Amino acid sequence: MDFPKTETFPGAGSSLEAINTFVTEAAQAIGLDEDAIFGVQLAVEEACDNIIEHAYAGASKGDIECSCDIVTDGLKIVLRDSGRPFDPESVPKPDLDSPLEERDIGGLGLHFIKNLMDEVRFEFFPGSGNVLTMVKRKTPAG
Amino acid sequence: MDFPKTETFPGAGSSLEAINTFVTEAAQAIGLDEDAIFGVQLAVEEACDNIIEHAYAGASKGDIECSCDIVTDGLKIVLRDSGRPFDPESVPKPDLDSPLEERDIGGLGLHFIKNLMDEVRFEFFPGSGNVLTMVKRKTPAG
Amino acid sequence: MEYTTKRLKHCDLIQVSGRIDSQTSQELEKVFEAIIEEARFKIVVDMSDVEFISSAGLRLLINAQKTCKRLDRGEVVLANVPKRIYSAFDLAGFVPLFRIEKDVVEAVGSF
Amino acid sequence: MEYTTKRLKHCDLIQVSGRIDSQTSQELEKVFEAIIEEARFKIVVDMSDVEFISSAGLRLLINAQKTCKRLDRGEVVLANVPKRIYSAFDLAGFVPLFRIEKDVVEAVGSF
Ligand SMILES: Nc1ncnc2c1ncn2[C@@H]1O[C@H](COP(=O)(O)OP(=O)(O)O)[C@@H](O)[C@H]1O
Ligand SMILES: Nc1ncnc2c1ncn2[C@@H]1O[C@H](COP(=O)(O)OP(=O)(O)O)[C@@H](O)[C@H]1O
Repeated sequence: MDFPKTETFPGAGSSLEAINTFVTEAAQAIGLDEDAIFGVQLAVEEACDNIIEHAYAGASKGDIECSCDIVTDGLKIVLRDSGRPFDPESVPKPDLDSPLEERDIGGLGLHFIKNLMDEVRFEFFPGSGNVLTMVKRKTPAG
Repeated sequence: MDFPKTETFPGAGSSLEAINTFVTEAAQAIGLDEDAIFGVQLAVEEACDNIIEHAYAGASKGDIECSCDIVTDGLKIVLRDSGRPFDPESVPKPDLDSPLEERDIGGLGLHFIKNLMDEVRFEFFPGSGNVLTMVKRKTPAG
Repeated sequence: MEYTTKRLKHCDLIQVSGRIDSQTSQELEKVFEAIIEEARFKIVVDMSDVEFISSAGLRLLINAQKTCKRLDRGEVVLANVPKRIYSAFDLAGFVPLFRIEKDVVEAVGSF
Repeated sequence: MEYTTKRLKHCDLIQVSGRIDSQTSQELEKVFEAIIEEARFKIVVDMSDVEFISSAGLRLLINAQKTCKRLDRGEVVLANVPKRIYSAFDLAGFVPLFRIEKDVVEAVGSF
């Protein structure tokens, strides 16, 4: 497999499985272990869910461009969308331990992304859109 | 495998599995199908249970001699014991259909033997003992 | 013969494997007795790994069924009965005397 | 995602396979709703064949749990949770909110 590889998907729920397959193949080609691949799958899924649900919500929908590249010891994934700007700092931390009745289940997506990936960077470029860059490093052997 | 083959087992419950294995191997060597083999296993088991429980009951226990031989289209099994004589004609037919509370569960052993084998013959020879001869024929192909 | 038992909320599960013959049915009888002595009469028997059953084993099961069904207090239900074992039940005329369920979940879930 | 449901005496069993994501969780939500609408609040979810779950799927399960546990009328119990799926529950802080049973028999037998 040659890197970088890039593919563009419609920003819709029906693209989720295809995006998942695309990043999984890249992660396998680079040699991430099964746990790391699962982390990548879940983080990318959450990121795409957010793009579809929030960045494109209400507005005319756009695409999701996904690029995978090799970086030192790992896989870099870049997701681009042309939706509304997003500042992750504005999102409160999720509620991870109140009792069931009071449990507020918003904010899990960002929590997953930050916990599952080794580096996460959100950027917004007026005119082009949001760029989410995530890196997953190989688990050190042994 | 050379036929006839004969083996003698102590007339005790602990011999049941070994007798089962012995007749199963003979039935397989002769080429009986799985259903027929199961019938042989169950019939021989019931016959041995009866020898142990009834023919040898109370009296000083003896052996069970088991012979397997090829006959036209099938397997002949002969079981010999030195216990008390047994006349199967004296045994009433089993109760196969009264309601649970009234169900009498005696007589199933003979019923199984007669139904599972194609020929069954009980003989008693004073001085030597009981001889039970059973034949299981191959199910016609097709 | 080997077995495991499991106490569930509405029933007890016995998983039996191997041969249920005139030897081993005595041991299995004790397993049923231990459950019944605690006034628990809803018993699921998982037969999936039973390789052989003779009339002695059938007799044990029918006796357990008689005890459990008395006064409508329960029942022995069989699950995963292998074809061969079923044919022995059939030959004995026992099929109408037991509820036979496809799998343990159905059987346990029926109590 | 695919699923089957089974009405048992004391609970309902949902067996789910495949992906529980933002797409399919809507379909699965309807399955829970149909059971809950019949005033049945004891639900076992067999997760053995679930390959993937995202926060959307977790959200659906926690909502069903809230509904079922209200007034102490029932509970969603999970069975056969694969390691990966468990780690998503864990990351979400959901492990203490569900009873997780080893297998479906234990889960069904607990109601
Ligand atoms: N890509 C995005 N574009 C715009 N808003 C977003 C984006 N991602 C997340 N958000 C905002 O951040 C909040 C938290 O997101 P997230 O952690 O994924 O949880 P959830 O989407 O389940 O609420 C969302 O409710 C939304 O308001
Ligand atoms: N080999 C035998 N020797 C002596 N008596 C026997 C023998 N086999 C059977 N019987 C008698 O025939 C009866 C019916 O036998 P069987 O059909 O095997 O049922 P069960 O042994 O369960 O009562 C027995 O109760 C016993 O009295």
